[in-house]
Amino acid sequence: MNALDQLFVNLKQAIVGWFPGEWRLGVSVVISAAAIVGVYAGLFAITTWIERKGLGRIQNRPGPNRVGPFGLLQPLADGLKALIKEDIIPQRADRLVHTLAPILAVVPVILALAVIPVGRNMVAVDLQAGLIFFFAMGGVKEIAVFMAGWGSRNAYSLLGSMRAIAQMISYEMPLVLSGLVVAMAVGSLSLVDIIEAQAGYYGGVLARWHVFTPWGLAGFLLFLVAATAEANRTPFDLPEGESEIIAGHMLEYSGFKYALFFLGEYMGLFGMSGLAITLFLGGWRAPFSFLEWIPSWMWFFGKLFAFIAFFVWLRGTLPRLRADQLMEFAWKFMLPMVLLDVVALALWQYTAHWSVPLAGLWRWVLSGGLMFVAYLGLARLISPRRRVGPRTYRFAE
Amino acid sequence: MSKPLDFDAAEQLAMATGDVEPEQLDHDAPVSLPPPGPRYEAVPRAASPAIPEPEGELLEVSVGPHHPSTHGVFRMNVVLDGEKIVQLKPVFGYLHRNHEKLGEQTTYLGNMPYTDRLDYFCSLSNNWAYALAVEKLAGLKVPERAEYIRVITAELTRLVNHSSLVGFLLHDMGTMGTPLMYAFREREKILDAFEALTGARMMCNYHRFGGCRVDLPPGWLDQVRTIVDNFPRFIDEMERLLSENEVLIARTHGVGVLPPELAVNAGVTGPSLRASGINYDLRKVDRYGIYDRFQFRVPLGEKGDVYDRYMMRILEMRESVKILQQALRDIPEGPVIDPKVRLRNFTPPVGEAYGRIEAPKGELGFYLISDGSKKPYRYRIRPPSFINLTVLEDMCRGHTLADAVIILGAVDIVLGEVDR
Amino acid sequence: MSATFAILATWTVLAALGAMALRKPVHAALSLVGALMGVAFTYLNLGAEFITAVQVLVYVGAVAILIVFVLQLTRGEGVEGESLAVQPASLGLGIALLVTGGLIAAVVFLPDWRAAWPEKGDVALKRLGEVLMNRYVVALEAIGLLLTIAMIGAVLIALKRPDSQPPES
Amino acid sequence: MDPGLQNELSKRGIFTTTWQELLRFGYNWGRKNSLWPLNFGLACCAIEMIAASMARFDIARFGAEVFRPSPRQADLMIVAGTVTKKMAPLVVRLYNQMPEPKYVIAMGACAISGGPFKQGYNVLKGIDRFLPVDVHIPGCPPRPEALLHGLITLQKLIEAQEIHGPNKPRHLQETAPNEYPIPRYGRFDLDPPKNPEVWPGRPLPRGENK
Repeated sequence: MNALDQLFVNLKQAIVGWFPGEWRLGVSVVISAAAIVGVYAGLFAITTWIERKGLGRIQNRPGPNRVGPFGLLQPLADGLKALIKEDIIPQRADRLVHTLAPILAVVPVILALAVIPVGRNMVAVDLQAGLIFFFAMGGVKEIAVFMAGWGSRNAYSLLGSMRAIAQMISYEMPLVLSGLVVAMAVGSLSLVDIIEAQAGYYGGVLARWHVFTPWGLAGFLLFLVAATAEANRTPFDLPEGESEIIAGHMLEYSGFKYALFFLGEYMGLFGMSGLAITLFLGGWRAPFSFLEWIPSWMWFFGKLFAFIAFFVWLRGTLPRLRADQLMEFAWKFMLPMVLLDVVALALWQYTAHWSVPLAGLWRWVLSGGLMFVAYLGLARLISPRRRVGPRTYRFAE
Repeated sequence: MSKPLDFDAAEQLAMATGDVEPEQLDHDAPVSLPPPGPRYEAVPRAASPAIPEPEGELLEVSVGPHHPSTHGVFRMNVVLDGEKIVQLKPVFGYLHRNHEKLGEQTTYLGNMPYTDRLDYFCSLSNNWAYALAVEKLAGLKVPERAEYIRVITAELTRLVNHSSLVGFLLHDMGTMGTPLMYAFREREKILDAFEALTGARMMCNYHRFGGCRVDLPPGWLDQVRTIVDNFPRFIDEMERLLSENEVLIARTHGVGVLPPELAVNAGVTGPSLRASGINYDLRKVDRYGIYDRFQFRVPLGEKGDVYDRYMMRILEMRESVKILQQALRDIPEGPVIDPKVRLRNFTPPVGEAYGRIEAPKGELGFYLISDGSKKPYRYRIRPPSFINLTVLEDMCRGHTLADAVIILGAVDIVLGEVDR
Repeated sequence: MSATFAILATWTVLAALGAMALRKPVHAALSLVGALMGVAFTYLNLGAEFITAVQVLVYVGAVAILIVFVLQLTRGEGVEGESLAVQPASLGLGIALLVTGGLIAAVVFLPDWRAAWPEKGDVALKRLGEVLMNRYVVALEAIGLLLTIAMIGAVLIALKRPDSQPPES
Repeated sequence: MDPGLQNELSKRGIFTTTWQELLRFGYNWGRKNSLWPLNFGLACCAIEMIAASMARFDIARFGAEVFRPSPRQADLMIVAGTVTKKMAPLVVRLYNQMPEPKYVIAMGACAISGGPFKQGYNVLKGIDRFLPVDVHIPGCPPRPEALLHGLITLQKLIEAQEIHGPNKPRHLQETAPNEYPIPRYGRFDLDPPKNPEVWPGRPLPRGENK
């Protein structure tokens, strides 16, 4: 069992071992980098297939099925085509900025993915400030979006990039704060430490994940919403809102540059999902003690696929919000909720050593109740339905 | 109006075409006023209000003619202040196919296929409106069975149009086509019935002056009964998915409000008008065909925003199902076309006629002037899409570009009818 | 001084020069982003991961975006095509020399500047937090208060006054 | 390899291939299985085009459901509907904006020849006066199945294309243009009324050749 769990770790060590001593560090870095790029790029291909097939399922149709079994080679065909396609740089566009943007859209995302542990002892770089590093790389992506929008010299591109940046900045706030709630609870910014803090089982069965605490549950849901917005997925996919501003900042990109943007987008999605798994869902840990025999990396990627399926489901069912509603939601609902989540965490920690009877229950009531009441109040404030009331329709005979 | 008047053809033509000298008209003759009803003050429409001082820089964006949500080739020149619309100028004519001019070069029967391509979602309604105009012109009677078939086909067309519209509206809101796919699933079922009846999916060309082209194929009524009986389940499904959806409510409530005064003054008809709360449905007003035999209600909105327009479609589909059920129950046997009508060399007497029906998009009218030849002297269409579109700027001003897209979607235009 | 540092330093200096010399404001802003990134990676090279991440998050993710936004909102008039350098060249040069000289003097005349060279990986995050939250807590809070006041002020300035609204047509 | 020898070997069950052949296969396979259409409808046929992408016909099976709204990311232009003279310059411009390799399907009678509206003063008598059309789909409107058939026909065309030699497709020939002149609105007609490079102007039966 342990051999399977540590398969890739041992494999890497074996390969590194073949090289002379002074080369080993370099080889190790190269292998890790190649693994991250390779695995996530492969995952990107599978995800586009899952997305197209999943949307097909939701919409009563088969989806791609002509190339390879179940259409599995469809991403390969798309990739080949993207490579073949002519690369157009509009005459009035800023050549350098236009060309750099897609590269800058991918590189920081890959760097961010490097700090996420994908299994036991399987993390490319264990940074002390891994969490902050992840968010910092997300900030670089905004520059790429701006460069794409501005460099293309197109009104729609500019509108799209402005929308995208405004949205990303607004949702970065709750995203970072809900991440920091976990950091506060654990007392470390290192993602490896955060997973370590979620070790052990309640009653020997249910894992001690953060999501099974009141502040963790609230934080997880808030993080999920903010991550959806940060990754530009429905219902927050305004930056590329097809029916309004066509393709947003990617409007003028063709061929492989467009594919790079796509890659960046999906890798950002993996990063967000991976971080959510790490922070709240125990990373590579099993949910129940009796399932520990399944290798840790399988748990991580299994959870990742569950997230991908969830995002596909959202995409197939929800309409998109309007820009001002998006902002309103971020500032009037998400931000206060996240700040209250800090208070809920404080309450939870403060009552950790209570010795009253049913202490566990009381902690839940106190900490969870705070979040629930806040949710009810803020939702009433923000909900469009409650604001306008139900409608009745008259009928003329 | 449809009867030939008692002065000679040349004079009548001159009057109708406006070639008559003004002093020849008798101004002192008593004018028959329309019956008293709810009156609306004429609200002067500011043609192009001055652009208010912007906070930032104005951005001029041309939405269309190739744009995913202009429903064809239509252009809106939008002046944006940030994301807010300060001015919106529609530009038409990208699908101007000379419909009316061609209509004057073609025989009365030859025009029938052209009407299919007018509003290409509802070819059978267009057929009926045109047939009605010609029947008025020539004074033809329609057999009982044909009237029932016309009602059935027209109401099925309404179901096709309204369900597709809801799908397209949600598509404009960014649902990746899921409601549209569900709507098209129902559309395909109805199109199968149309194909069995007329031989074509979209361009049916089925109605004739004085009846319908052919009788129903065997088993057709049962096929339609199955479709109609299952249709409420589809509407329920749509409503469960959409009507209470938080995002849909957020996007549509209070967006693109059309005040009833403006709606009446601009000549808006159809569900858009009824969403503003005005009870005007030609099926009730004109009672053309045999609509007075059916029990159905006309839903009316209260706010006149996009959500009301969406709900109008849903509720009207439910009423259409009721009409269909009654029609399918009562349809008699008999001939489907007046055997005396000579379609080939159809020559109506001199005169003029205006035939109108409640098409899914509003009042669709055909105005014909006959000079006694085989071709209409003047052939004019009152297209509901086009006239409903005239209030677009008033509805959009002050909203964002994203709202303009769904306001346009809820107006329900088909460019074939707008540009003709 | 290692090869990595040499590359990073050259990169940073070149990008900083670009930020001053490039004609288009957006190019200059993007060049500034490059310089800030260079500084961030220098921190990383020194083993200060946290400072790296914060540098990127604050300067690239927030400050640079702010600059870019301002450029976009005030785009056009008179800025495009003009050099951003201080106009009397001698004045600019003087300021630059003064600042550079001051920095060099500070480094050289520091009593034990060699000892101040940080050891790699020695910046413990916990320690940083403890120092900020104990010894410098008043200063930290004061800065926080100042920034809040600045933000409220900015909001007040940006707030549209009701009387300045255009009349409804 | 000598084609005779290749043929002889294949009869005995030995299939040979060359790098060039493999390259050609990969190049054509990628192109043909990922035809992303431009999200672009002109008139009635557009509805049937939409119907072809809906559940019953599902153009997604061929990997062609990714309707891109931006011409920069599209491979295939389905000219679905009547092209009027007001719209024709814009259609040509959209074609020019698409990156190579690009294909055109003329869907429906109007796009092929003007269809029932041919006599109209504002109707272009076929988009192939301005653009090199790969597949024509007759019908008014063609059924969705016909569109799928047209798509498969185009896939077969792509599959059979050479990437070397004189029979190269248009986008690989250095001399062939990848942009066509955009007509202007003239006094009576489009100026020029046709693009002689794609519409050589064969004499028509009734002598109409405009």
